[in-house]
Amino acid sequence: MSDVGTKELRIVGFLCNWCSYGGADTAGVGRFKQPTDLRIIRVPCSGRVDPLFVVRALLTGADGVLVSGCHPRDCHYSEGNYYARRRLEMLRRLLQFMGIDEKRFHYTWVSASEGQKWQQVVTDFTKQVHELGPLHDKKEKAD
Amino acid sequence: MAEKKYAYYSGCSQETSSKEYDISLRAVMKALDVELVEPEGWSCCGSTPAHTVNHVLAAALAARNLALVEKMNMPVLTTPCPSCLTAFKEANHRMENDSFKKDVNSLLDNPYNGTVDAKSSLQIIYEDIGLETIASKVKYVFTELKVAPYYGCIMNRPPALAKFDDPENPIAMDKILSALGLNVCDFAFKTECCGAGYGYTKKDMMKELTYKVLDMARDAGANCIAVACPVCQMNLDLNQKEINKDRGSDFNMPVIYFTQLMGLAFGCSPKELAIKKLIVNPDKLLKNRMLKSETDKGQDKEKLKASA
Amino acid sequence: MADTGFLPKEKLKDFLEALSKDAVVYAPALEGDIVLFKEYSQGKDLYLDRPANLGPKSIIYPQCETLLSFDFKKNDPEDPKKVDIELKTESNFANTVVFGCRPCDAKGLVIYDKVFIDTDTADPYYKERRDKTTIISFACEAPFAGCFCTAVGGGPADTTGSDVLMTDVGDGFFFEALTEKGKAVLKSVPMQDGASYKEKAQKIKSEAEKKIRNPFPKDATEKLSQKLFDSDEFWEKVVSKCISCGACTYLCPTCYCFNITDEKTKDKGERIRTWDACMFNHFTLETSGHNPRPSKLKRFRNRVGHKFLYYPEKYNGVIACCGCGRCIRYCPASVDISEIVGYLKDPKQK
Amino acid sequence: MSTEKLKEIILKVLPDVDTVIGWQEGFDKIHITPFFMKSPEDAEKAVWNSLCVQNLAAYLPSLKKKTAVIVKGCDSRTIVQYMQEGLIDRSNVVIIGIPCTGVVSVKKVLKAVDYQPIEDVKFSDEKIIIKTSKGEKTLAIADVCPDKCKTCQYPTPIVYDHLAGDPIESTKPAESVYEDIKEFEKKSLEERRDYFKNEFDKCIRCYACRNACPMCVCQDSCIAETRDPHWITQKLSSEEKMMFHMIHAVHLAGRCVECGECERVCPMDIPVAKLKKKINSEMKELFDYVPGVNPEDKPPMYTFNVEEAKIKEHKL
Amino acid sequence: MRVGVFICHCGSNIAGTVDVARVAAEARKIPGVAFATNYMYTCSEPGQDEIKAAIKRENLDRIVVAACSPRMHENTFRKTIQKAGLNKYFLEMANIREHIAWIGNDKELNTEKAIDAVSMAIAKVMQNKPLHATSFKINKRVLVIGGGVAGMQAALDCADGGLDVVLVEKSPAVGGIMARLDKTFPTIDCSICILGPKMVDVGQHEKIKLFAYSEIEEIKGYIGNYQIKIRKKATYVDWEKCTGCGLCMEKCPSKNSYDYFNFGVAPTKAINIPFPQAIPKKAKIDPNYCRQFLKGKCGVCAKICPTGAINYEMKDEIVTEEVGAIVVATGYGLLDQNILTEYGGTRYPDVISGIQYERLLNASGPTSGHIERPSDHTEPKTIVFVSCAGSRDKSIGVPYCSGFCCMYIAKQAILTKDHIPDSQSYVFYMDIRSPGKGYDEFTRRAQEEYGAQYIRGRVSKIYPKGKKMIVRGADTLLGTQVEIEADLVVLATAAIAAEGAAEMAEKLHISYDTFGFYVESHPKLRPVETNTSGVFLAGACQGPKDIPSSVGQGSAAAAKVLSLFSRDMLESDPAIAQVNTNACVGCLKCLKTCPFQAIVEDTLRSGKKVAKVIETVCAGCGVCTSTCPCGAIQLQHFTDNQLLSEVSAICQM
Repeated sequence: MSDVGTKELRIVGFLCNWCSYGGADTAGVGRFKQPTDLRIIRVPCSGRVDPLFVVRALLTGADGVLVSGCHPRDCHYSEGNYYARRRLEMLRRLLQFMGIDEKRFHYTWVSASEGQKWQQVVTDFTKQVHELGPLHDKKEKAD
Repeated sequence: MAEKKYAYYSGCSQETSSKEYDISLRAVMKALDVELVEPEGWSCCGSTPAHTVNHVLAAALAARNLALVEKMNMPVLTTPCPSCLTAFKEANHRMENDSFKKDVNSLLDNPYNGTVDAKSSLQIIYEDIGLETIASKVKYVFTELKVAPYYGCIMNRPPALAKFDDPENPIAMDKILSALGLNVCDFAFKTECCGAGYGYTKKDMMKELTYKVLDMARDAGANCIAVACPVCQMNLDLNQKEINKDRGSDFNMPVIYFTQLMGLAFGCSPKELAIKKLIVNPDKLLKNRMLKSETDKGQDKEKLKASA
Repeated sequence: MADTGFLPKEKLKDFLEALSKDAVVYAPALEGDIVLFKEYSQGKDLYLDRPANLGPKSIIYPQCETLLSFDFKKNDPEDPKKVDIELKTESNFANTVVFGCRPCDAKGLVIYDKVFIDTDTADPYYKERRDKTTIISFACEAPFAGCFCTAVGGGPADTTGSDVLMTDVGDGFFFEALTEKGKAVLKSVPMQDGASYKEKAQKIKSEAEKKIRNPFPKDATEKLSQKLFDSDEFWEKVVSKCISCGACTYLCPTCYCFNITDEKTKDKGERIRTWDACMFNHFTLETSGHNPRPSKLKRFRNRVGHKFLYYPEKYNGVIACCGCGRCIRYCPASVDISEIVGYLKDPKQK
Repeated sequence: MSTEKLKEIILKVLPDVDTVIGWQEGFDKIHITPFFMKSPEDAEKAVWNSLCVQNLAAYLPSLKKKTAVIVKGCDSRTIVQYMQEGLIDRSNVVIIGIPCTGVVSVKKVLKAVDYQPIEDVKFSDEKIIIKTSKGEKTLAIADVCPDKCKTCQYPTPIVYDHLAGDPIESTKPAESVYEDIKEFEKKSLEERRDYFKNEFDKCIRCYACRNACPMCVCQDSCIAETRDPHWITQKLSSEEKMMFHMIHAVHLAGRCVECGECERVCPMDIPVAKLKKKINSEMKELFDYVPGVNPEDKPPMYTFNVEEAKIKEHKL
Repeated sequence: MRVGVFICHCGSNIAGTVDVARVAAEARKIPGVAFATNYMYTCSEPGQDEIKAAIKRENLDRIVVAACSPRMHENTFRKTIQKAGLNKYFLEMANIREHIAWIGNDKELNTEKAIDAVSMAIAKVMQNKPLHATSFKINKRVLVIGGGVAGMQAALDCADGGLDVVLVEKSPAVGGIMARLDKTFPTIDCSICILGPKMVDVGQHEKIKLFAYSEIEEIKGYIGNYQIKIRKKATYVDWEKCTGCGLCMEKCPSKNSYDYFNFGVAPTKAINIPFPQAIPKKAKIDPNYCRQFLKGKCGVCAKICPTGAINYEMKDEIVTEEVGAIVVATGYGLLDQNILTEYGGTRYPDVISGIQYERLLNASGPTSGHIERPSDHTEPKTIVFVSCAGSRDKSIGVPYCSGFCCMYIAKQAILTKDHIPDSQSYVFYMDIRSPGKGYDEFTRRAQEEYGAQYIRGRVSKIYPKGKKMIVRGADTLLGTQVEIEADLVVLATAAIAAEGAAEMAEKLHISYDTFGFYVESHPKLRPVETNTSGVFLAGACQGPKDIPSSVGQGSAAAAKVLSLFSRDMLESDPAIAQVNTNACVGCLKCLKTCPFQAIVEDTLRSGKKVAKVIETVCAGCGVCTSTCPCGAIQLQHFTDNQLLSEVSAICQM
């Protein structure tokens, strides 16, 4: 059972090392409780997140994907999140078109100091995905 | 065909106590080739005590009128009264919230979709018509007048809602009056409270505040005050005698709508502008007028002198 | 009489339903605007008006098949270094009937048989499916765009590779069993006696044969011009327009090239065999980075060479082309292999 | 526009180039095939009619020698996009433009004549007359044109060195271009998902769509076939097929010139271009960008604005 | 592959809510894992020893540590495995503390999540490749941008440490804001008297190359090797020849030039030396006011200059300097008073800003230290100081405290009393913020010894009444409205980011906050570093600061540079992009999107056009990798396959 009340769903998060991963750390240090569904993959920059990672995850078992980077103007690499913003916005619209609810995909900006915001993002997004339920008819885990 | 066309909401004051504002505004707009269209069946704007009691009801009163304008397919509603203006702007703002909008529309026969922008007539004249056009229409310059432009407390406030001019030091009326060729005083109390809010409940306080505004205008070297709000006008105009009695002062300062001043400059007759309705009689100040062409000559001469 | 039979047209569905009691039946069906072989189920519409876009090859030689699957098992929790790999092969291919393919499609399977079965090391996956499948072909009355079966030794009513041949004789279908498997099929369902239709069918078939175009002499002994075959200039001329895709090979009933890859997840995986195409750059790309067939000219030459030179050399003059015309029909650039072979057989033509 | 005028131009440019890419008759009367002309004799065989469907500009990046290419209005967008992305040396290319009122979808024509072998094809006014063994059939070109022609905005090439004919203006309203996308979006989420699953399930991964795509610059390096990176397996599952088409769509984001080749060449009749067209409609909406129209433009995925006027932060 | 997995208890931090033993047991089941254990404190010395021992004993070749955030201990463990002979990039960490143990209470769910996190790390580490840093030489010269007190301190400390320093100052003289102050709090030291010697040192130090009246045009390169283009703005005076005699300034007939140094308190000449102690003490012409430039005739200065230094034809000049590190000390700016319309903006001459008042107090200022009203040059008797004039005001976008105003207002109140003994000062304040040695005592002295009236409340309006300015405000302690008739009003205008701060940040590739102040690497532990290695911060460009803090940061930044330059070679991070030239199709989309211009076009011997990464410039963001359609350019350590393996470790249908 997920903290959200139903069976845990699979949510994949791509977090940039400098801001959002740090924000998730800050949330942890502050002991800000969050639903447990999210699995985090660390990337150097949200600009590293090829939209196809999101597609791959959603096609192979994820029920939701979250991408989070530094706020615009705050990118550690100056410009990475600007590219991310364009690509991920394009993807969001494309997913909805091909029949994957855009609510299963969220991209946002969380800085290393925004532990509370991170808690909010994870809580809200997890809730949102749970409202939609599983994306795939998954086989039960063998064990 | 008029060059510009606006939906026009005069408001209750302009129907009654400050008819001269409405009359002069219509005269000026006519001179400026602007058509004002009144929405059929307009009603109270809601700037009554309603908004201190119930936001939804207050907004519904305003939205009913805005919906009428929406039905006329007109994007902008203009009103001379800052109080009405605030009511409309606030309704628009609150109705950006969907659930609030739903509540309001549930009270209305015809729902309002939030597509009508409300602007003060001052803003329309300043921004849409522009100083150049105004100056080009000027026939007479009243040389005697030294005007303190008085905007009142809500014409530009709150700034996030009003989105027009500076909330502390507005200049639109200053510029318009200057374009009329008038002598405009640097007036520090442009947005000071005139006290009208306490007109009935705390008369002494009202008189104190009114006195300050009049006093400051006199200090600034003004011999009349230009206003854009019917309540300010009434308050400043009506109470001078009583203040003189209390304080031993001798105010006799005409409080004139800026639209009346515009009309006079454009060559409208005092009757067309209902000048007579003012309490403090401005006739003495209006005696001396010059044809604008002559003042221009004078200026040219001065310019010549300066360059030589 | 079990060797021939006749069915009125309206009985065809009953026939298929009877067949599908004992076997999985694949029959052509319309899918949007294209024709594909689909598993037949009750009440489903058939579509026999033209050959399927993709023939039945994928039923017997699937585009992707799992050769084996493997599990990494750590049975001793104390010794993580000890890993047992469990291999599994699964076979659950049921008895199958392919209904309504064209004679050229059936002929294609014979080309495969030589490679996958008639060798010292038969391919058990292919063999099992081939053995369990009965082919009921449907003779063509007239050619379709690009067809040239007669030029490569086939024909609109060629029986090679089929177990049963079916001919449209107007008011119904005439069936001929060609093999034991075919006889068994015809036996399994009630059918009218077909003897009276034999002659009519024969006439239809031979008329059809005359309508087929002959882009090059049918005589298989006519050699390709080696000189022209070796000339880069020739290939550049004829295949510059090729876009190097795999449409021709994947649709081809005689192309059988494949790739084998291992796909592994955390603790299990599969070895899969998938179609590959000699038109792809990767096909001959070596680990070193060297590619012996680096350009589409070389790759296309190989394709023609394989079908008309190398395969015949190895298999007794049999041409590895059934003339179905799909590679021509569906080529994005309308490259015409029959025209190219025609040039090679008769260089003067050029 | 007469074929004669075109031949004149071909003969004129031929001495300056290695090859002129045009069209000639194909294996039957309905199939026109690309034609790499090297000699004046070749030029004699060149044809131009409504069956000249292929986007010949797609051959350009793979050719090293100076080449002339015949392009329709739609095809010219390919060249403009190549220029934007620096994929061709413009000085190495001679563009022969043809104003075009619309071509014919061979698939639609064949369907209209029940896939009978075509014996002859004739043109008359805006019509195409098809002769099969079952007789003659006259079709209005407008009824059998590819969807792209129905909303064509660029009947005259955007760039050209020679123009074989008089320029013509588009008569199609600009807002019609993405109407089909809007229409499709009226379907429910589930309907759309099922639609794409069913369509992509037909895919045999022959890569004709990719190889015909003028903007698929990777070609032999396409990640659909590599192990490093290993984005996708060779399995035949719906997910892998969908993944491949998503790769194609995402890589074409802001670059697809809507030539429709991917869809035309698909032997399985899959509406491959739909995803790309959707992205294009969004590029227009988000960045007011249309691919292959202005050589000075920057493809939107390779640039950014610090403030994006149309991208709002999304609330959860 | 033999992966070793170490699950850390972190005392009870992790073990309290994660079943670490079960995580280790599950890890053992994963193919490729040769060893898995759990340990109390993995980061402790014995914990690290355990890893090293296990690597030897079990012959491990990759390591996964499941513990705290890699932002905390990744480097620790990299060093650990390096000591045991493994390449340090054969380490992956699973963050099971901050991302799991600390944010969920359900032990069962946490354990499942930790198993997934470990599985992902194992999947990734098996894809990891050994990476090797390359080293490169450092150019041991440093660029200091800004010649205020922070920049001068940094420059002097670096120069004294033996480094060549390039100091670029955009105004004609160094000294910054501090040179304009009259006295400093809380000691009432004469500001220029203590700063002057430093300015002279800067001017004379043989290791400091000073570019005054110059701006940074362009910055290229990377830590250790920057190329800087400096624009030397035209002064129209040849500074080689100018002796600073001041004759030109005396004779110049254009008397109404805006005096930047004095913040416009009084006009100056079109040709001027900004102030008597200026370093360099050179004249410069302001072409906006010079008659020669405006009317094309005058030439007085040219005629009179004894050394013939005047050159009306002078043009801006671009010079290039090469350095290895950059100290940014560009200081701050002051809020434009015009924004404060409730205080009349700048309409009332007798409402001035604090810095203008500072110039009125200053003996070398335009009034020679006599306090007088700008309107009528009379001596004011009642002076009102308004603190937080813009500061802590969200509505104008300055929600922060400017920090030093409370102190300088107290100082100005004290000095006012000194200058005009019969004067009365009033101070409107929101809170008195005086944390600092001797600071609070100082503000008390202003009240208690110098009689300044402190009124807690904000001023709502300032307007003229006759010759007086009426200051209307609230006294929140008395709960009443007050109006004070003042002769002079001084506004403590908010400190804001320096003009052009954002553009400078973009040139430097450093980040800045919403207000334009530069962002340090870590607010507590790396206060003078930026996230761009090689670029350091000093002073108020990072946020409002008083003098001692600015000086402290100047020295700190200098120490950072000196420690950086104590090495001869630097190691580049090998986790950067790499091109597979076989796969690269030369479309060069990566070149278009690289934020660092680290990718160039290259031609192979075969004639094939490909992309090439300049290793030392690449910062490792990976934008190129997600741009490349054919996966030919891969960010090492975060390759497509590495990230895909993580995805597939958790996404299996």
